Amino acid sequence: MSAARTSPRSVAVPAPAEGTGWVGKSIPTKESVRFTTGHGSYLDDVKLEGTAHIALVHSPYAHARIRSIDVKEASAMPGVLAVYTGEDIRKLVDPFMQLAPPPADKVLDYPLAVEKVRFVGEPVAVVVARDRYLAADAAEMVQVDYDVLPPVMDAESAASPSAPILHEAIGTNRVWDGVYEYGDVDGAFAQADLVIQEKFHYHRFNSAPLELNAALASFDRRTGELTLYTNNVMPMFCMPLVASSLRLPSDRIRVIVPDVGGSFGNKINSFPYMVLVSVLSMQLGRPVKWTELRSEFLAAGTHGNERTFQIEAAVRKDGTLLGLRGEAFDDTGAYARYEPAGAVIWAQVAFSMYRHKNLRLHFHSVFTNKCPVGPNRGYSRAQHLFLYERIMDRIADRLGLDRGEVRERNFVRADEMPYQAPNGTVLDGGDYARALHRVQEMLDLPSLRAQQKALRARGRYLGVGIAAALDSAGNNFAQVRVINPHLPFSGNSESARVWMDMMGRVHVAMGPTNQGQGHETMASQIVAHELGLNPEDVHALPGFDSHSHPYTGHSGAYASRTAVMGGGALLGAARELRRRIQVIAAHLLKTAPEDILLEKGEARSRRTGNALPLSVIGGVALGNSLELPLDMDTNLSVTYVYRPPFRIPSHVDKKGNFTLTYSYQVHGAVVEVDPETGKVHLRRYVAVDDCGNMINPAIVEGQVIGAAVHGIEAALLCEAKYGADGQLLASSFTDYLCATSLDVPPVEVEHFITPSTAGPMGVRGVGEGGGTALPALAAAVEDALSPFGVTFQDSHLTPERIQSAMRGRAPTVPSPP
Amino acid sequence: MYPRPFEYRAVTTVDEALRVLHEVEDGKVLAGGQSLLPLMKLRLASPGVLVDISGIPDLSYIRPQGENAVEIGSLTTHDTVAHSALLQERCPILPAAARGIADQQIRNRGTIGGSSCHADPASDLPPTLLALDAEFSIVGPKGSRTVPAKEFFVDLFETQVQRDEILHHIQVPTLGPQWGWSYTKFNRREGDYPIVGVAILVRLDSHGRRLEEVRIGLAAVNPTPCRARAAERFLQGQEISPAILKEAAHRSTEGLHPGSDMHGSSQYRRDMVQVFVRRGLEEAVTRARLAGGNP
Amino acid sequence: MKRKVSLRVNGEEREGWAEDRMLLVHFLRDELNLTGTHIGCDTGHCGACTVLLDGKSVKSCMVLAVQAQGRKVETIEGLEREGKLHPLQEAFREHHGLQCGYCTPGMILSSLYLLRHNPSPSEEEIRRAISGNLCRCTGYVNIVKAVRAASERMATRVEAPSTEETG
Amino acid sequence: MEFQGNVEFAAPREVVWKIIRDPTTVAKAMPDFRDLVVTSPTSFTGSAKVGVSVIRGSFRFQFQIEEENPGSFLRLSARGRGIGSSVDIQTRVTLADGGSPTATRMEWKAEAQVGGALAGIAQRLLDQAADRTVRDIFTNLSRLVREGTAAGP
Repeated sequence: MSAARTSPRSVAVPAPAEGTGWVGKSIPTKESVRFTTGHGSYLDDVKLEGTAHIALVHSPYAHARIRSIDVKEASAMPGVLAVYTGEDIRKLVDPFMQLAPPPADKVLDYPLAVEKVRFVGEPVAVVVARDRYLAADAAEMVQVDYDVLPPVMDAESAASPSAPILHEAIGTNRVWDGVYEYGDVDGAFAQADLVIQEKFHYHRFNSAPLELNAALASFDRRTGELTLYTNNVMPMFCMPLVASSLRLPSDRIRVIVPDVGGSFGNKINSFPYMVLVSVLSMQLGRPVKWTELRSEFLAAGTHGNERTFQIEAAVRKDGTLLGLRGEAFDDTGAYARYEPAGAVIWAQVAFSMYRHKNLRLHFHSVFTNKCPVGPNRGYSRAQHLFLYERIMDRIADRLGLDRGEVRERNFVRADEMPYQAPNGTVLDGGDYARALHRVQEMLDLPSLRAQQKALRARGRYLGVGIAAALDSAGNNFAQVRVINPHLPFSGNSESARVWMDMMGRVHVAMGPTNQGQGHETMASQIVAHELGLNPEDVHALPGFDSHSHPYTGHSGAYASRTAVMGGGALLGAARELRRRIQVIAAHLLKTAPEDILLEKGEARSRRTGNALPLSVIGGVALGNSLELPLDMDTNLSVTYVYRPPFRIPSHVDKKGNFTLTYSYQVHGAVVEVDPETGKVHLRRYVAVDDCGNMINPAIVEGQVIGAAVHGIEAALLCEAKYGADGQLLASSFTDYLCATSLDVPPVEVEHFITPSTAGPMGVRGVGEGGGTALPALAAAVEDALSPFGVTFQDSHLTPERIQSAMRGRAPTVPSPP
Repeated sequence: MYPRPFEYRAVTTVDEALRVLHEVEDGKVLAGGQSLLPLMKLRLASPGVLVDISGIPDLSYIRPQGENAVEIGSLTTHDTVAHSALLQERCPILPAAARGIADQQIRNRGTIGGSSCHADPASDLPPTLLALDAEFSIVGPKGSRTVPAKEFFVDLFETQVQRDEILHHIQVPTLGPQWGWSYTKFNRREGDYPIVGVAILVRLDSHGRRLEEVRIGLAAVNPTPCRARAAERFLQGQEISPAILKEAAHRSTEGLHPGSDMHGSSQYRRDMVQVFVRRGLEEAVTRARLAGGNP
Repeated sequence: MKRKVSLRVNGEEREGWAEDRMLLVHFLRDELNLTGTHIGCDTGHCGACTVLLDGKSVKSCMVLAVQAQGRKVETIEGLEREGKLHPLQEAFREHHGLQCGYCTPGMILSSLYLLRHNPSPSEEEIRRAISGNLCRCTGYVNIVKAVRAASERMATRVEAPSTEETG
Repeated sequence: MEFQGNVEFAAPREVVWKIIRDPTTVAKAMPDFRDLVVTSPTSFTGSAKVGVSVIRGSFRFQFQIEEENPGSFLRLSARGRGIGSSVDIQTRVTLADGGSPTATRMEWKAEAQVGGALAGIAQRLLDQAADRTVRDIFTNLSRLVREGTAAGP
């Protein structure tokens, strides 16, 4: 299927079924009214009478045995309601279910450390007090005595049999370990003109949403119901974990997610804290609130997976990549909160955007004495894509070819779409080479090269780096069975409910939470589009509430899935409601349902022009129903579940459709590197993005820019760096350097629109392409410093790393004195 | 985070401040609070009594002292210093350094006196005041005294200002047309504490060829803000040349013991001192030549 | 021990009780229930808690509640007048200058401080003025656009005089 | 972080030994030391305010004499906890004959490890603050030995 060609920025929307087309319009978001006036309701804004607050006591050690915990003094402090240690909590809850196959499924993971601490910042005890200040005062007085153990600080050493063991119960630091093999890898290497060996490291960082994790639990002893407010963005996916740990049936737990101040995947790891406040509320009989501190988030929230690759690439001398083989070590931190999912999710992009057929990767997922990992603007994929982009650069450099040409030679071509990769994943459309060309045009590459040359003669070093990436969305949960065939989940689904009340007003609610992607706006646009309304006239329920919102076991806002999965559900529900309205209207207007057009809040007969406002339809159906035949369906509330046609991948050959859609992006960076200081000045940053049809292009653009900036800052500023002794060095915003308005240039974005051949409405997910910036910037810095012949293996480039790589090197083209 | 309990005492006159400081045992002066309050929130500092002097009206001013000096009240905010026309005319290095401090909100509250007394080795103003040979007027129970900058900064977070004293004002000189200056703050992210900070003042001969006087103040490379005395001595009286500036840069690391953190090792900081002393000297010389009509 | 703190918030006399150590941001949020002012860090870096104190932008997590005694505070809740959004609020909305909205109140107050002192700032000046406010979603591009648009709108339409403006 | 130094006293080794082996000497050398409790012949506890200038926190310390050779060698560990942090110091003190028959040369080495909030939040200042703190303690210790020896055995 060929790609639709549309000029950038012009938006092709699917033709509206009826009425005015709201899908595809950059309308201001509905949410922005409350957010600009200070009336957003984030978790800490939720106040319940009599709420107690908690403060956590954290481990200052990376690895230690807890010898004793003395809570006497803390318990006696004013305002303190209770102090619990990990041992106390262990008696009240069950350990969290583990996703790993044996033996790592025997890991005992509780809300507070039990017996041992395994990373700096791990909570070991909790104080519950009347207010936050008093809780903090008492937490300081909890005395914990430790026997310090040697920490294991990198995955490769942790995987070695002689390493100290974190979880003695399983006797190994391996979470999972296995080989993915596709094609004839050794055959590819036998044909190679050149074999490139490299080691790459993808560092730890997170996207640090501005609102911190938080949870508020209120247990009603009268009804036995727990109301759990959380800003976890896949609360119902967490529900089985939370309910089983609390030993509560799920019908006794109501989950409410108010406005969420950003997540970027970082907020799905908060379930231990959700369980903690819940059990405390159940014990104390009053609401209990936790609001995380920034230092807690940085140390014990979540980090993206840190990965080391030892890799070989088989290459033909024309730049064709024939195959890759090697090992990947994933440093997953101290507990496997969703791991080893990271050991398989990368396989959604196993071959990236490239046509080569042969890959063998031995994947090691390993415990270390660091913060547990989780998604960060995508889960496990940016790491793998980084590898590909750096390999493409290496191929070009080693063969003396242009880095862009090498990519083009290896890209899957537009006329091959939809393209099935050797592991069974299907790329659902796009023109990768054209996006690359467009980025080169936007950057005006020839003039950049001339400028580069002129500047070099003056001892200044300009460089350009271009990288490409896939942004997959709507994953198939069955992929986890590749690593653990017995896990009881598979597929993917999302639910939406659209309903009309007796005044003819239309409401919508869906499963995914809203953390800034404008879900209420997008839902209103789709529903308005289908029902011939103005989005202003569609009431989208804010946030998520398990009492009022529909959901499935996959519900949540993660994996770029809302536009694709939520969009599919919204579309299905809105269309079914439209059909029901048409049937009723047709009866009242004495015409056929197909003759009824919904437009401007009316149901109108195309034939006669007679019309009824929706309020009449709602009024009759719900309040005056004897006007309608008894066998006519007057239910104007439609819940629809959207399910993509997935199959269960085989755990034998590890092949299958791992995900539904693939957006793609090409990013270009222009940098100037100060060779004396190693500081990188980012001069320009451009991105071409293709996520298929866009429901609200301004929202898409915001996602693309925001993601790019997270990638830029990850490459240049943000690193969750640990010292050799296991201490987290970047433990506050003083050292964890989120980009300010002065650190990033205005990112320039253009959109291609190739409607997806897989997703509903031709849309693909978007928002996780930011990882593209890491290889783009590494490439740009190398390009700038190419006269010095320095290369970088790390995804994070500090001035000092660059400066020390430069030390003692002179440019090959000497600059004039 | 949440500070430990303390007693808050707001005072409205210098005398009242001194009286309260004298009375209480564990008192600490609160000026703008932009360094102290974060430390207290993190519970890395927990004074028993906070004596808030920010309400004293007559400590916030910038005024000429004759032709040759400017007096700056200790409660003058960084924002006021950054926008002072008088300082811009007479002592432009100081507004330049102040403009780079943190961000607008912090500059709106942080004060020159607070920053000086906090004596964070990585602050921007202390090395600048050192290079200016500023004078610090301190008032205490025994009256007032004036301390030259080179004696003011005693050790890590420690100055001549004793527990029962307050810094009243700072006097900086008017820089004549022979003077050139530069303030360079090198960091990974704008507004942060520098990896190294370099304040430079040079005075040229009337031809703009020879360095009559050089003063180099450094931040973030020693337990206190400090001067690169060896480089200064070396440059005095020298004819300006790239080789001389480079040699001076080399000598500017003499006696430095920078600490290491994740943004820069001790060695890296030493390297950066050399880079920015050289560049800062070039910039200052260019400025002096322009100002002196010898471009 | 708590003391009574009286202050003028968004033109209205308010009072509440605060321990000496209570931060202004907690006083606004917990005592006065003005939850539009947010908290995002421990160290004064994020700017989510920015308010205007006697007309000056400050981070309310680095001011004590007792220090606001008798003073004027402007928070995001005070910008809307008679049901009409302030030009900055309108511009942030129309130019998609926000996503999750968490930084937005602080960002708007820093921008308001800027525009009161510099009614037609350049892009560079806007970026400097908001550098003490982290936004984790937008990459700042649309925020800068919004502030510029608001400045243009305010130039043609005189801002309703603020009851709190101190110049 | 490692620190070391040496100092010579005009007193014989057994006199110096007796002073440095005494928990009260260690207590006096620590800043603002309080609540000394000798828990066994080789261990004692107490709290001290560690830090520089206004940046200072109260730590509860457990001291343990890990190894000793009377008159010549002492290995003392101090494990401190406070302000969400840990400070662990291993100290080795060696006494040798000094330049004269009645003089003693003391060499010390200290290895400090800081964990938790302090290690992260204050890392920019940690090297210098630790250096200053450890040196202050040994300066105090030397002064105490001098005072003790001056007072006579």
